Amino acid sequence: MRPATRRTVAVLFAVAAACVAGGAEAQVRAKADLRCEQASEVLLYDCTVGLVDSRTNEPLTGLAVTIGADMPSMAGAHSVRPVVAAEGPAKGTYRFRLALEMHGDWALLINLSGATRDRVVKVLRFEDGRVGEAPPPRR
Amino acid sequence: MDDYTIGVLSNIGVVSFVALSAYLLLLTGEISFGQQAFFAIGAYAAGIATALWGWPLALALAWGALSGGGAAVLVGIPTLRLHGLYFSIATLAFAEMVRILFELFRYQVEIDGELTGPSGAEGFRNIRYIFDHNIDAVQFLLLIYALLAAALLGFVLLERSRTGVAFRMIGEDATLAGLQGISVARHKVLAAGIAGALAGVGGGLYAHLTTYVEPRIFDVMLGVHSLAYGLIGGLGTAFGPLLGVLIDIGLLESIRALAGYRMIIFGGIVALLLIVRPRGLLDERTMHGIGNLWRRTLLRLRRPGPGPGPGPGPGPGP
Amino acid sequence: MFEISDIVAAYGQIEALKGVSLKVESGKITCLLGPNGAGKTTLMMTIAGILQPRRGSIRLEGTELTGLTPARIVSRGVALVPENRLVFPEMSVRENLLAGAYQRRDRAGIDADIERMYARFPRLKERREQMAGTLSGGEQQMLAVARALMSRPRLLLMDEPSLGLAPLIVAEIFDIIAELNRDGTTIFLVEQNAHMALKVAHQFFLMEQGRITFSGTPGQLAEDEVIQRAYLGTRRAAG
Amino acid sequence: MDLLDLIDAVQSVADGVLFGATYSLLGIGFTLIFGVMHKINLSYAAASIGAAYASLLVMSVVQAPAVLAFVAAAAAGGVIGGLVYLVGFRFIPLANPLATLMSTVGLLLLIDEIIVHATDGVPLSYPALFSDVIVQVGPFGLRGDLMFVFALGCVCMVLLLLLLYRTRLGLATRAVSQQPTASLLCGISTTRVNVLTFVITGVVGGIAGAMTGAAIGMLSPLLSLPLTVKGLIVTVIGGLGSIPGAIIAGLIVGGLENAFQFFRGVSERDLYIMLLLFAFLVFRPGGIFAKSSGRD
Repeated sequence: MRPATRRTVAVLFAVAAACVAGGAEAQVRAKADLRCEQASEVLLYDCTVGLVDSRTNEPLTGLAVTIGADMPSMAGAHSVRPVVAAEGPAKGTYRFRLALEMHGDWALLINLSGATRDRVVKVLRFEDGRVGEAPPPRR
Repeated sequence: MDDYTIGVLSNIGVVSFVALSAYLLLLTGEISFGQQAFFAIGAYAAGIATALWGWPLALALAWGALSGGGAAVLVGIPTLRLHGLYFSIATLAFAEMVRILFELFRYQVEIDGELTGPSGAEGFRNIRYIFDHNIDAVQFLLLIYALLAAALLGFVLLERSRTGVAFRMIGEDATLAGLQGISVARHKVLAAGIAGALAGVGGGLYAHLTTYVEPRIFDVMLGVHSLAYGLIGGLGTAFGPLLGVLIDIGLLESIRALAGYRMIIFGGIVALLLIVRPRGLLDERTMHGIGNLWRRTLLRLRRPGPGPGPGPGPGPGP
Repeated sequence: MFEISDIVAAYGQIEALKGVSLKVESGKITCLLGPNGAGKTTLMMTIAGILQPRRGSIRLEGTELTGLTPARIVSRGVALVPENRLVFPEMSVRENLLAGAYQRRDRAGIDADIERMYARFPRLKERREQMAGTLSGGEQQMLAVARALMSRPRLLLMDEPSLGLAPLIVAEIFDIIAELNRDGTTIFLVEQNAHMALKVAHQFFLMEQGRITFSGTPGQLAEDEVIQRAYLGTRRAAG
Repeated sequence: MDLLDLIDAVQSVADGVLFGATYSLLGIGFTLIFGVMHKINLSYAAASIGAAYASLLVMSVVQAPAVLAFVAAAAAGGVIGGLVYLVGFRFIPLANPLATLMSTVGLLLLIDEIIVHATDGVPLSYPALFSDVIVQVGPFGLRGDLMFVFALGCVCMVLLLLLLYRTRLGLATRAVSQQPTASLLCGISTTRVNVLTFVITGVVGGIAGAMTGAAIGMLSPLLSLPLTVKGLIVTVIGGLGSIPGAIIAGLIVGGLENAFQFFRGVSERDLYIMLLLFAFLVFRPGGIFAKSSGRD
């Protein structure tokens, strides 16, 4: 077996073991408070996300935060290349700029890594000049 | 690999399962617009298993496959008598029913002080298995591709088996296959079941990959795309649908210049490619050609005789 | 004069017609005999322009017909009564006749011709508002003939007009064929029922496996021993 | 259920039946193309919405009364219909059932995406006619805009039936749908009939698209998928290839949709519609007017 293959197999075993083992300790969960508003251009949005520990409400600082965006009604399509958020002035806040491809409902995947690994999903409706909670879809 | 590449590759892997699922039914001659339903069922079932019941992932994925396959068999039986267009529309109707049912489906349990579980149209968040068990993105990617490789291996074995031949015969002409002594009904339900299970595994992986699913993800668009993958990539081999996914998500999605125009190009490709290659890029004839070339090459390698070997035969047509 | 020379037609790899040549004289009834699968229907479909030949030529009074669309061929004066009649089942008898006259624009002439058809086929007149699908086999055959005549063909092609019909009806159909011919229509028909054909046709061709293997008059046909055995066989011996 | 509820229910169903005229038109479009070519054109509803969008474009350039939107939508629908035939059918091997089905799916995506790009996915408002009129019939109020939509739908259907049963083109269309080979032998050009069928159904679809826009008050690319599904339902329930079936089924689906919505809420509405479709496919695939041997 070549080393690469061996490594792959090893990782697979690790994953499989983890899968079977189950019940690891509960980790810190993040709670996010996301606000976006339209920037200077159409389809460009400036957002701020405030992250806190969901149990203690302590701000989560010093994390690497990236944000991906996806349109739920078109899974896999229209996904925007993830952007990296910069830590803002207030504790536990991160700021980033989103360039979307179209108006509508977007699921923002807020990925945290560093001391806490987590992902928070927020679905927002982006319209021209307005960003709000996405109402439940209706046809 | 950066996060984006890993994400795209993971997406390709997961979507390949639905594409394979639709492809299997295409082999038996039926066009299903509803494989996304079993993808959805697998996603919800596996997600519930880990997030709410605390099952290990392997078991949850198996449960997702079982749910998808079981549901597919249950729908397969009443739709067995339907052919062609009628079957396609019935699968569409079923998939839409499933999607709406998930919009109505609420099943939440308090876990770690938070309500977790499917919540109707708002979706099902916090399928946190990969975070709780510290599985990073690359590891999960490997898991996806390991399972995909297993599925492909299964396809290769299937296509060589009696069952696989029976599937293709039914696809060519069900009546004739029936006259040859093949139990058409049983094989069709079997194909539907395997296809459902494949989509179910894909769904389970998807739910744990994104950690979040909602009914809208599983609308007709997904089904239509998974069908298109087989048709673009080719119906000659199980690698056909994979090629289709690769072209769509890999090529069109990743080329920045095409951003946003991907669906236009994809739609155009689907419409235009079918004029030239109605059975896709890797169709049966091409695969036959590749197979011949491969065998000839093997033969030449195995008998490296002195002097010039047999002249190069005519290559496979494009 | 209607002339077919060296027609080759194929379905994929299989050649159904392997170089067919024959001549149909104007004003006569010519009959093409042959076993199932000989390529008779293929020949008819090729003449009508539904199938395109690989090579060869089909000429009516010196005008080339190959390569023309079926519509053009109809307007050049060739009409085919297809095998199994193929009437429009959900259309009335009258509408079927109107469809037959699709290439014509003379409203008055069409109406007059419809009346003429009703006169010739009184059964059709009785059922003119009835859906063609509800007619009996014989009535459908008459409708198919009348529909073809609506285009005022110089050459009428008929593919197995007696197929699946009761003997009495078959006799009636052949009476009509003779009558049409007396009125000046050239007729080229494919038939399995050699006995009936012998009574009306002036010229015979025999086709086997995509080739013409015999041509001659009814007298020559009746004397040819091989043909006798194959097509007239026991019945003639018995009668 | 007391009387007021009953009145509300009847009112709601009546509104649904009026709007159902849109579904009827779409169903006719699907069914006509199926009748002539034995193919389903899945891009049909998307093209219809596309035509309605095109009419908005025309209206934004020309200052004209709102009625013109319908004319423009009809014209645009005809053009798009012709294009759909050219791209999705003309050169595709028709013997392969997969190919045309998928090519129309490709066109569905294409049209949808063009709309999304042209409008950034923002719903646009559509001019409604007679929206301020309400005719009181006893306890019921009939909305002017819906009645207009219904009346327009009926006019279209009557014109279409006249076209099919009273003209030379209609004769040719029916001939091709019943017996393609015999049609050729009669000198009918099937290609020409096919093209014209696409153009005519396109015109009908354009009007249906405009009607949808007028009844809802806005247009969105998100409409095309549900409308495709509704069109298919109407076509199947009415019986593939049956025009009277499509008309009746359209009105029934429109009425039922509102009835389900009234009694079970908006989120469950489509579930029952789909269940109905599924049940029809399994137990009565020939549609409501099927003969005893309605299966293909």
